[in-house]
Order: sequence, then C-alpha cells, then structure tokens
Amino acid sequence: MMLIHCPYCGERRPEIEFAYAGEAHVARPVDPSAYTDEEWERFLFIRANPRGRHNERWRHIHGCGRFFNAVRDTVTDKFETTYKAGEPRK
Amino acid sequence: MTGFRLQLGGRVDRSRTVTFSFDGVRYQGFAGDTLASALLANGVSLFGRSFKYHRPRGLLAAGSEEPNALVSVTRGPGRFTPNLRATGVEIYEGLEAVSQNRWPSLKTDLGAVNDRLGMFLPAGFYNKTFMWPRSFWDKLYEPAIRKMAGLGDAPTEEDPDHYAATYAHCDLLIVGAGPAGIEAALEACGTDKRVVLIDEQDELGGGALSDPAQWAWLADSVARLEQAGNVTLLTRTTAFGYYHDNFIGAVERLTDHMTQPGEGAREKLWRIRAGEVVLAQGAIERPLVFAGNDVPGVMLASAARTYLHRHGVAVGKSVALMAAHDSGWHDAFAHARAGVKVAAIIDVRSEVDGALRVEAAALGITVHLGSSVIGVNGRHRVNGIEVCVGGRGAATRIACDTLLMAGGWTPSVHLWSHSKGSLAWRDDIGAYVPDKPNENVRCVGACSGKWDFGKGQVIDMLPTPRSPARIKAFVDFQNDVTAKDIKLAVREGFRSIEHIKRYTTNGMATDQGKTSNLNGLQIASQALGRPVVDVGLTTFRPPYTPQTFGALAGHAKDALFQPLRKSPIDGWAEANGAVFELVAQWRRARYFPRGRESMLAAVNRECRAVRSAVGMFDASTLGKIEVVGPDAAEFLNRMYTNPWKGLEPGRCRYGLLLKEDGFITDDGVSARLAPDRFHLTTTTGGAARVLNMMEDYLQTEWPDLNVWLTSTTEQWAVIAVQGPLARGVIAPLVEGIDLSPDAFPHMAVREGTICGVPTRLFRVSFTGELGFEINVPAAYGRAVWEAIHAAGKPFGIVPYGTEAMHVLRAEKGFIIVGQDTDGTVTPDDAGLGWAVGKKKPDFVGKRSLARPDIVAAGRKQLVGLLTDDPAEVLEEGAQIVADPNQAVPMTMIGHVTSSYWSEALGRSIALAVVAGGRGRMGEALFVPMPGRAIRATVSGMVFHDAEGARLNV
Amino acid sequence: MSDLLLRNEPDCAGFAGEGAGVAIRLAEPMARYSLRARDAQVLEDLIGLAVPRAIGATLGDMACLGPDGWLLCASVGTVLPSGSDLPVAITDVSERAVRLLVEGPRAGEVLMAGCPIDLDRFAVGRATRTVFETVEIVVWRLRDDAFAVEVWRSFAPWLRLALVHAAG
Amino acid sequence: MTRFSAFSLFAKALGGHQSWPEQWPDAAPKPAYDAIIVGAGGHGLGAAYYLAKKYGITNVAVIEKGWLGGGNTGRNTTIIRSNYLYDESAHLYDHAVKLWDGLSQELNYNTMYSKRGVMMLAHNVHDVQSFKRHIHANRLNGVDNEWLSAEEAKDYCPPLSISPHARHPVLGAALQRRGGTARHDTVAWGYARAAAALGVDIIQNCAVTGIRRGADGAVEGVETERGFIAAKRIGVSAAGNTSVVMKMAGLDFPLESYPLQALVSEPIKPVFPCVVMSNTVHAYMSQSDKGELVIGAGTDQYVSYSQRGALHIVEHTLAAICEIFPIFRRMRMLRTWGGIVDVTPDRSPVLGKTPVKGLYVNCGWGTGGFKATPGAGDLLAYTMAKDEPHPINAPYNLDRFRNGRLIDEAAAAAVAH
Repeated sequence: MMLIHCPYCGERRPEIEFAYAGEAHVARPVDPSAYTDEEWERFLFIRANPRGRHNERWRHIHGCGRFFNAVRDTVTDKFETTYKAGEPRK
Repeated sequence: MTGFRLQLGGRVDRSRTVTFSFDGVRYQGFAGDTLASALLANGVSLFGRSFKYHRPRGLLAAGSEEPNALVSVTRGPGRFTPNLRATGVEIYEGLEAVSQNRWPSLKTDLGAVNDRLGMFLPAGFYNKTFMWPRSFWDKLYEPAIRKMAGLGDAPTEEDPDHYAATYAHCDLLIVGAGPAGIEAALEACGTDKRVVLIDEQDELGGGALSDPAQWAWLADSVARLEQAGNVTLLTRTTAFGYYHDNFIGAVERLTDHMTQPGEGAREKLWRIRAGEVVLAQGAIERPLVFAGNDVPGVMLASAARTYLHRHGVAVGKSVALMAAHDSGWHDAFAHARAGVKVAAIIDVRSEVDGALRVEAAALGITVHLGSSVIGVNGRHRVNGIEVCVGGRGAATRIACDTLLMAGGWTPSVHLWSHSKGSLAWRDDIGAYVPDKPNENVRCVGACSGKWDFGKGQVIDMLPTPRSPARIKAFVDFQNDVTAKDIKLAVREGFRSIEHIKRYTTNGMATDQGKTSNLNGLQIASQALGRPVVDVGLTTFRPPYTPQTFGALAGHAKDALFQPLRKSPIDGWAEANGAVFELVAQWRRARYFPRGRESMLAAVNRECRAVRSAVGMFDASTLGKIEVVGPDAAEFLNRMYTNPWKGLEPGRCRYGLLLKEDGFITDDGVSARLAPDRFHLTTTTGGAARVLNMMEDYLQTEWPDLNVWLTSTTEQWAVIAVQGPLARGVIAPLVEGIDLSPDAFPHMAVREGTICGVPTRLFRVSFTGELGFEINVPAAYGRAVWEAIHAAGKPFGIVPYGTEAMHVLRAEKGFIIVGQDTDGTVTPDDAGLGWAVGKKKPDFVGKRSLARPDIVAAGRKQLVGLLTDDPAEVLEEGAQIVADPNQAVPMTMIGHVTSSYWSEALGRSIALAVVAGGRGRMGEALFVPMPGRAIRATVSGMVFHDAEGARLNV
Repeated sequence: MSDLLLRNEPDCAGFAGEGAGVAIRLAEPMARYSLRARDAQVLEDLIGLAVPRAIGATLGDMACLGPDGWLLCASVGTVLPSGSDLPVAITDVSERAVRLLVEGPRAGEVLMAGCPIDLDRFAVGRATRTVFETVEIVVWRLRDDAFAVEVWRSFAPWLRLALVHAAG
Repeated sequence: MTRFSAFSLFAKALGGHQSWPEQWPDAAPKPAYDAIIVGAGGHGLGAAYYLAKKYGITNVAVIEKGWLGGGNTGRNTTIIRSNYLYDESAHLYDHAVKLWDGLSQELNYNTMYSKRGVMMLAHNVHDVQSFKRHIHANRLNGVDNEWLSAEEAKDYCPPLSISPHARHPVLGAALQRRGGTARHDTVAWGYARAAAALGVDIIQNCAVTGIRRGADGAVEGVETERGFIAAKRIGVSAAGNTSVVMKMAGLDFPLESYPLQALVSEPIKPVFPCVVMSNTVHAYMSQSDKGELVIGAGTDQYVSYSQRGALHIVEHTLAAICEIFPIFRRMRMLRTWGGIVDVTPDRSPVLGKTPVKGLYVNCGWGTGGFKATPGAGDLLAYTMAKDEPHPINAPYNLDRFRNGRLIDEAAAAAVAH
C-alpha cells in the first residue's frame, strides 16, 4: 500500500484513503459540440499510458475529499511529486 | 529418554515431558522440541514422501527452508492443517501429526512405483504424451493426472478459529532476531525510536540458539531489549512480504503451539509501516548435488548442529560430513565434542585451512580431501556412503547412519528483492547479495553476505565417475527435480532460468526454492556454458513462507466480511416478516408475505392496495445529495440532461444523468428547496458513484462555481405513501403544510413537520398514484413509519416492498436504471428523449449523443411487450427474435428487461429493448425458450393510466 | 425536536470487556453540520464562530476536514443559519452519522486494528477523515486515551462489531 | 521436429533422454521477413503459427524483449470460457474455445485443456437477471451455458458454501461445461515449437526500440536492440506494453495498463473440481493439476508496469475466497505474482488493422486474454495475411471508440440499482 502525499493535507497518507482518477490534464473542452468525432474520441478515450513518468489524478476521497495531480513513475510506482488541481503540468 | 537424545545440552525443558503421536505411534519429547527434533530424538528418520516419485524422505533442514518433512496436524473438528513443516511445528501435549502423500503407509507407499518408472517421467514428460487417443484425455488421462496431484489432504470442514489483524507504525523495523538483528535493536535501545523486532521462531536468537557459546550474551541482550520500553518483540512472527513505501506484511502465530488454543485469535496479520527497515534474515546452507543426496539421514550440516545444541539431539550414531565449505567442519567438530562418532570428513577441496585439519586430527576424525560422495546406501535410512577421490577411480565405502552436507551459504535476500532492491552476484560465495536499495532499508549480518563461517568452493555437482544421465542427484527435493532434469531442459532449448524453472518446476515447491534455486542456477549455468549472471535469477515473490488465507483475510470473516447496510426502518420490516433482497451494500424489504403467502400472492396484494387504497414503502436507501451554493442551479444544469435553472423553489424535477460517453448512468427526482439549495436523489446503488462523479466535474472542470455537495443519504429516512387514499392517511400527522391539490401539486416539495418531526415532504410518485415521499431525520424514521402505519390502518394501508414497487412503476413505464438500461443505453434508446434539453448548449454526455453510431437508425429502443397469452409472464433477460424458426446462431433483435404479472391489468406486462422498437408498434415478435417460442406484440411502455389522471388528484 | 416520538439508534450495544483496556459506547445524539466555504472569513462572519484554518485542526466543536470543509459536532439544538446567497454551504447532517466513543489505554491500539494512520502520533485535539478497513470514518482525538469516531449510521453496527472484535 | 508421443518418450528414456532436440532454436534475426510479430506470448506465437500453417507465410519472426511466454501468458489463472453476452463476444471467444479443443493434437504438445466447467455465481436478484440474459443469448448463439440452482451448484462444486446467512448468499449459478483451464506455459511452448518447425524465427531478448515507416507512411520494419529488421507487415501483440510499442509508430491508443495479481496455495489433494467465478464477491478460483488452488485477485486502481501489487488487494481476495469456500481458511498462500493488463474503454479487445499501413494490432484483452489465445492468434494471422479483418474480429476495430459502437460486456452486467 503506497503512501501518497496529499498537497492539500500536506502529509503522506495511506493509499486506501485515495481513489485513482486517471490521466491528468485531459481537459474537457469549453464547447464539446465544436469538437470533431476524432477530437472527442481523443478526449474521451485516448490515454498516454506511458512506461515511466505519468501525470495522473488522485482524489483524497476518504480524507480532505480533494482531487489533485501527481507525477508517478509507472515502472517503479514511485511518486515524483503531487500538486493541486489547477496548477500547471509538472 | 533413550535413543538419540543426548544426556545433556539443548534449550529444551527436560523437566516437562510432552506426549504426541506421529502416524498413530505415541512418542515423547520435551517442551521446546519441534516435531522434527522430538522425532529425531526417538530415532525416526523417515518423515515423508516426495511429490513426484514418492521417494522416502527425512529431514534436510531444521528451519523454515525444510522441503521434505511435511506433515498434517489434526486438532479437532475443522482444525486439520496439511503441509506443515515438521521443523516448524512446536510439540504440545496430545499433538497428532500424520505423514502425507503416501498410500497405504509411509513405509510402504505404492506411489513409489513412479520412482521405478522415473526414467520415463523426466521433466515435462506430460507435455509430450497423454495425447492419443484424443478421447482418452478428458475421460482417462486428465482425471488420472489430477488424482496424483497434491501433497496433504484438503480440509473438509469449516475452520472454527478466528483471525486478527492490525496496522502498526514504527521508526525502525528489524526482520530477524539473530545476532545481527539483535545488535541492530540494541543500538536503538533507549532512543525515542519506536522499534519492532520480528522473528519467525519461538524465541529470539536465530543462529545463536545453536551456539551455546553465545547463550550468555543472548540472555543478556534479550533482557535489555525487554526492559528498553521502546522495543516491541514479536516472536513466532514471519515477515512475509515487503511492499511499497516500507510497508511490511507479517503474520504472528498465536495458538498453534498451545495445548489449549482457547478463545483468542489463531493468528494475527501485522501491517507495518516502518520508517527504516533493517533486514537480518541470515543465510541458508546449500545442499550438495550428488547421487543419493535425498536418502533419509542426509541433511544440512548446520541443521544437525541446531538439533545437537538447541534440542540436545544427535542426528545419528555415526555421522559423516560431505563438505565444500569450512562451516561444515565446525559442525562436525561440534558433534565429535558432544560424543557423537564422526565417521569421516570428506571435502571436495584438495586444500583446506590447516587449522581445520589440525583440529580434525585432534578429534581423531579421518579426512578425505579432494574427494566426493558418489553414492549413498540405504533407502529409509543411510547405512553407508561411497566415496572416491576426484570423482574418479574406485569407491571406498564408509559406514555411517547420517551424512551431513555443507555446500556453502545463500544469503536470504527475499524481502530485499520484494522491495525491488537490486542484487549483485558474488563468485566467491556463489550467491547474490543485496546491492542498491529501493527503499529506506539496509541488510545486516549473513543476509548481506557477511559471515564468519569461513570459506568454501562453489560447485554445481560433485564429481562422479557414473553417467550423469543414470543417477538421481536431487536439486529440488520436494518436487523431485534432479540435475539431469535441468540439463534436459537446457538440451531442449530452455535458456532463461524462468523457463528452466517452469519446465522442471525447480524452486516451485512449498519451500519456494530456498535450498534449490542456487544449485539449479549453477547447474544451468554450467550446462549452458554461460556465467550465472547471464542465466538470470527467478524473481522472489511474497510470501517468504506460506501464510494462511485466514490470517490474510484478517477480521473480514462472517459478520465482519463486509458491512450490510440497513435502513432506519429495517428493524420494523424484519419484525413484520419481510423477505429481503440485497441491493448494492444494502438489504431492502422485497415483499411482506402474510402467513404462508407466496411471493406472487403477496406482491399482488401489495399492488392492489396501492392502486385501490394506499401503501407505504421504505425508500430510505435512495441516494441523496444536498447541492448548496449560489451556482447550484448552474451546476445541475451542466450535469443533467434537462434544464434546471428555471425550476421554481418548491418544485421537483426528474433528472437524467449520463456519463461523458452519452450512456445513462443514473436518474432520480430532485427538488429545489431554495434558490441556492437542491435536494437530489440518486439510485440506491448509484449514490457514491454519482457524488464522486459530480465532485470530479465540480473540482476539476468547473472550480469557479460556488456550489458544494454534501451526501445526505443517511441523514434522511424516506417513507413513500402511495395510493388514492394517501393524502387522507398523512393529513392528520402533517403540520405546516397545506396538502390540498392546488396548494401542493404533483412534483412539488414542502417543508413542515410530521408527527412533530421536521420533514421535507415531496409530492412525487413512482407508482402512478397520488403519492408522497416523506423525508424525516433518520433517527425518527422508524417512529414516523409506525405512526403512519397506525394512522393508515382505517384506510387499509399496506406496507409494500421493492418487488411491488417494480411492478407498479413498470405498469407506468418508468424505467429502473441498471435493469431497463445497462450502460449501453442512451436517453433516446430508453424513450427519455423528452428529458434531454434540446436548447441546452452542453451537458455531460451531450457531445457523445451526436456520434455516428448513436444517431444511426436501428438502435435498440425500450418498448412495451405484451404476450399473446396474457397469463404468460416472460423471463427477464429472455432474448427476442423476429423469426423463431431460423437456425442457430439466431439473429437477436433485443431482450426482455422487465417482466411481471400485473394485477391491475389482469395480465402480464413486459418492457424490452428491441432494435428499432418504436417503429415496430403492433408488430409480433418471438421469445424463443427451450422447446418453444412465445409470441408477443410490441406496445407502448405505459400500460396503466396513460393520461396520468390518477396523479393529479 | 419532537418529544412525542422515540429516536431509533443503530444497534451499537456498549462494550467494556473485563480487563480489555478499552470501552466502546455510542455517544449521545448531537447536532452535526457540514460547513463549506472557499473563504473561511465569510463563514465566520455568517455563523459568528471562529473556525480552525488548518486541515486536521479543531476549535471547540468544529473540525477542519478539508481546504474548504468543516464539520461541527455540537449539542442538540444548535442551529446554524442557512447562509442563503452567500458563497457558503451549510447542511444539517445531524442524523447522518453516529459517534462511537473509544476510551481507555488501548483505545488507539484498537482503532489501529483497521485504521491505517499512525494514531500514536495523532495529537489530542486533531481530527481527520480516514477509514477503518473499507468503512469511512472521522477520527477525533478527545484525550490521550479517548477517541471519538464519527461513522455513517448504517455502517455503525459493523464498525462497532469490528472494534469489539479487535478489543477482545 | 521429433514427434512427441509415449513411444518417443520411451525410446528416448532408454537413451537417458540425451537425444531430445531443442524444442525451438534460439534464432538470430535475419535482415528481413515477410511478417514480424512483436511479442512472443501465446497470442503472438499463435499468430505466427497460423500465418505459417494456414496462410502459407512462413518467413516470419516473432520478436520478444524477454523470454517467450513470460508476460501475461505465464502469469494468468488460465480460465477458458466463451459464455459472453453480445454476439460479437460470443463469436470471438467461442472461436477460441473451438480451437482449444484439439489444440494438443494439432501442436503435438499437450496443452492440458481441461473441460472441467466454469461456474459463475449469482448472489442477488440483479445477478440472476443478468446471468439469465447471458444464458438465453448464449443458447440462441449455440454457446453452451446453463442455469443451476444453489443446490445444483454445490453438487457441482462441493467446497462451495450456499448458506442463506452468508453476506452474499448464492442464489444460483451459470455453468459452461465446455469452459475450464489449460496449462498456460505449454500453450506458449507448444505454439513456439510448432511455429519454429514451420520455419518461424523466434527471437528472444530482443526489445523493439522503434517502428520504421516509409514516405508513404507504411511500415518498413522494426528497430531492435539487435539492429533493424525489415518487414512490410508487423503485428503487435504486446499486451501491457502495447501503448509503448504503438507510440513508436506514432499512434496513441485507447489503452491503460493496470497491475493484476494472482496467487496460488500450497498443493493439496484434489478437492476443487471446476472453475468458480463470483463477480459480486470478487473471487475466482480453480485447482491446478499439481494441486494448487489457483486464485485470481483484483487489479490495483492505478496504471503501472511494475508487475507488483498491493497487499490489501490480496487481503480482500482471500477474504472473498474464505467467504465462499470457508473450508479453505486454514490453507496457505504459497506464491503471489503480478501481471500487466491492458484495458480498453469498453474492456473489449482491439484486434485488426491500424491507421498505419502494414501495422496490425491485437491488444486490450484486459484480464481475459488467455482464454482467447488460439482465436486471437488465428484472427491476427488472418488479418495480416488478407490485410482485412475476419468477420469475427471486424467489430473489434479502433473506429468504435470514435463512432460509439462499443462492445461493453461489463457495462451490460450493469450496476445494482
């Protein structure tokens, strides 16, 4: 069970307090109707799924309740950093 | 006691005799004995049978690496335990152990025929045969192979024991309480660090327990640790796995060693988060590979010393040593000094440390250097060995009843490897040692490759004049993997050690290769002519030793397995004979049978009451979310398919929620209590999912909105009162709300009190009748329910359950998300196009509704389905075809989603999804059932009161 | 609230095992409010109470559980304004949860049977949302040897049984 | 190729098994092939075999970064079944089950396909509705799947607890008798040996580092640790690593890779006659021919290539197993391991052409790929040979994520209402 640093609580908490929420910075368009089917498919389904550095979202669902972003290495599972929602990609 | 127990020595308590039995024979041992040491003391050498060849086997080791001596222990109903290592079973008064994998008896095992046929059963033999004739596989070969499977018998009864679990936190966790581990703990004594010291044995000391010279130091050290105050000592506890971020799993064995287990938990799972981890797991001695190395009486030299010093037991009357490492010499000397005859020391090396030779001479021990054992005499017990020089020439026979093996040492890097620390190969010791850590962890003592056992020669197999193809020199004792099996694998093109392991099953037995992996690796490396590092190393995986399912499940047993959520009114339903169904984490009253009433009869009665008088229903499990803030309406407008901004306070609206992929995920009626406050409802199963989804959009996509979500599912108990007489039932109980139709129309909400309790009163209906849903604070739910029930008596009020609710809503064509929809249904598919705001620029899922396949013709649409025979109730899930006479595979155009007997209509009704369904009104379709096809006609979805007159009264 | 009717609490019989070193009981009913606001000042001005600013901190009956979220657990009868038109959200959740009091020298140990956070190092006066195995709870350390555990009503009997099991 | 049989085994035994040849040569890469398969798991090796056997394309290389069969092929719980709901799925998986039958004889390698039956437990009214729907659909598709009462389920699998007091009582079960298990390693080895005998090169320890495309965008070959290898047709069958390989061709994929754990108990005498699955309680178990209880655990929640899982997943899995099979509480877990499962948005595979000419893909099998091994291999081979998908795998295209024609079996199992 990993320890995850919640950028809002400011401490590392056990993984079972958190819910993984998929790749980070997949922004929903302001006007989806302007998207082509291809663009919409990319937003909905296409994911980086890298071997290595991954920007991803977590929610401290059984803690402060906040969604936040993280950078984690998907090969070692080690977190490089976590940062608040809305902050630029790290 | 006679036999092999020495007059003096050992840490056993000679004042406490313990009686136990093995295969029905009664023996005596001392408190502090393991089953292994106690049987040795009684002269028992035959402990078990190997997996494949059923060869007789004795003890190889004295610890948890033992591959041979597996036994089953019985201690009353449900407490049968197979595959226990005799070296780990502490004896207690009345212990009953039996041997395994033999029939009819351990001494005469018919399965041993496999040993005679061994030449026809090399590694992977089953891949190569049992294929002809083809029909024989299912009927004959495979059942036969499965019959041969397994070691111990399977348990047959439910385990009466219970298990405990806990989390724990410490600054320093030390695994292994040998000298190195104890030293590490002593360093932290009296500091402010929280220290936990774990050891798998019943007392601290590890290797020191087998060395009387260290006992004084050990006693002193343990005393200091016990007094320290900051050190937690856990014995009989195995750290079995090392997980992310210094999270270690360990199991403490609490009662298996006790004569009277008592009421307490049998084992306890420790889930430990450590700041720093120190691994002091020691090293395991390696067997030597030569013909006959598995005959009972051939064992590891260090194990013999443990029995000698720790248990005061001599492993034999006349002991020989086959060594490739200095450490074995010292073990042999220990035996000589204890008065055990040492018949000879044979060492594969032609040069050894002079001091060893001097001491051997002093003890009068014959030494054969540059020699090897090439054969072992005896089947159930060693009675002699054949030795020759340099593996050539004539063999001399040496009489002995025990042969010790000293093949060198393998550091126990299991947990280190679980933690993803890297390993480095060391040629001098022929083993991998810890290299770079991946966590805050360090290895100390023998498991780091540092020891004072002396030097040795790394060797894959002892030289022998005999054809390697003809001898059985074992590498993995339990799985009967021989050196020639490994060579065969290499010959057949298996080059990766992972392939060799899987092809030969080397290292896959219950000891997981603790004594066989490195020898296997050496032999493979020789056969491949490539250095060991190029051959690789099989991955170490948890657990270090096998751990019980029960301990790993922890307290999650019976009532604690998973919470069963009950509504505040559940107790009344139970007291009134409700039959329940499970929905998500909840149980809900399905129907309320009277006496011996059938489900159908009860449901019909409940439906009749609602249609003709009044019924009451516990809707408390519906999910509820309070949406509050200036932007509440804007937020809901973006989430739901339909418009929300225009909804007047005091009014309710049906909301349909899609996933971004355009498919229906949830629905519910929600109320606007104030301009900035909404009371949402969701499905029972959808509550948590919907709240999380809404939080996701709110926090991630629209953080600018001033609105907050609070789950109020459990704040409110919800009582639905439905039926033409509903108003009359509640009127006398309600205060502060004008219930008249004009003041309180359908789809309105009011706040007031009922029975003096604050209520949010919804006028809504999921039945098509005049209806109210009464929200009251949960703690008062049952009392209000009972008050309404009492008030309803004169009106003939009837409590109804989820089944009647399903029928009533189906008669009105109301869908149930998850039953009439299945995650592939759009609003239009479900006939809910009216609930989609045409003018809204956007809402969650809108864009997906414009995708080519979603707008394509011929999608499955929800419609009504009426069987020609009104008495025929279709089966839910039954498939629909246009032509019942077509050949299989048939073209299915839909399926029945809901189907009931409708008491109100006096016939069956069904909802179904049908390709292009709304274009097929009046069309006859067929539902093929085994042996017949049921004819039915497509209809609209509303079967009852289509114009909705009954709602507005 | 009404005296006419009986409250109905989840099945959580008290536990005080002989020499168990811990007692577990259901607390008296309370008024509970969920308070949300981006700006704590707006909230304080509205309710006339100071609210703790750091997540995990408590001030009197008020615990800060998130960057914009507070939980008030006060005596029955406490009523907060609705805060209409202000960028705040105040929701009455008095009956959503019940409170289990876990008291005695082994209180922390018993909670850690299923709670993965380090309660040895959890200061008196701290409160946080976390879990006991799979069940969400709010742990509030009242004293060295006393914890309040807030748990949603329908999970309370399970949690109580789990704690008793751990205490036994 | 030395033909395997009881006779050859006997004959070789007399020679001390000294003259067994290599089952497949450890090939060195040639400069060019007619077709390359990336990934030497069961699926990839199967594709190579069928390319050579059925479609006459024998100048084929299978390129593997590790050792063949070392990925999910050698890490799964070997469940074989085809009782899926949708026509597309039923046809796909039943195609595989038909090939499983007789595969040992076809490959002259005993893959130990054991038709012991796969039983899926229903624990609530919703499960019952869902399974009945499956059973009706399967019957009309010619796929065997039958309903059992709780008592019949217990007769079929005696260790099963059908106590009505259980947290999730068993209300019944859907049984596919043709379902069962096979010996996972031997499937890969059998295909490897048979393919090699037909001229296929199996190149291990040779990671693909790039996919070279020509001016027209079509593939020209793969860059590897051991140099460039040319081929006009490349089939990627790399399971958890598909996203990584596809990026080499400039393609982003609708895939995410999750850790999936499995575990086995110590071996015991035969006690568990079939495969039992419970989606509601999350328990999946069978007993291997060696006697080990083979148990599928859940996936971790996050994307990972670490082949390492969390302890709490194992805790929940074994709690579920003990709930349904209480007699196993004293059994011991012997070994756990992790695989990397590649999952698509609708949890159905992608099997067919890609936007890049000459590049074909077989991926997205999630937790259920083993059962499809022969079918996936055959269909990938067909698609590569004809440059068009077979009708069975045509629906499993990439377009569905754009046009919305998803094949979502899991969604169809729906959520409890």
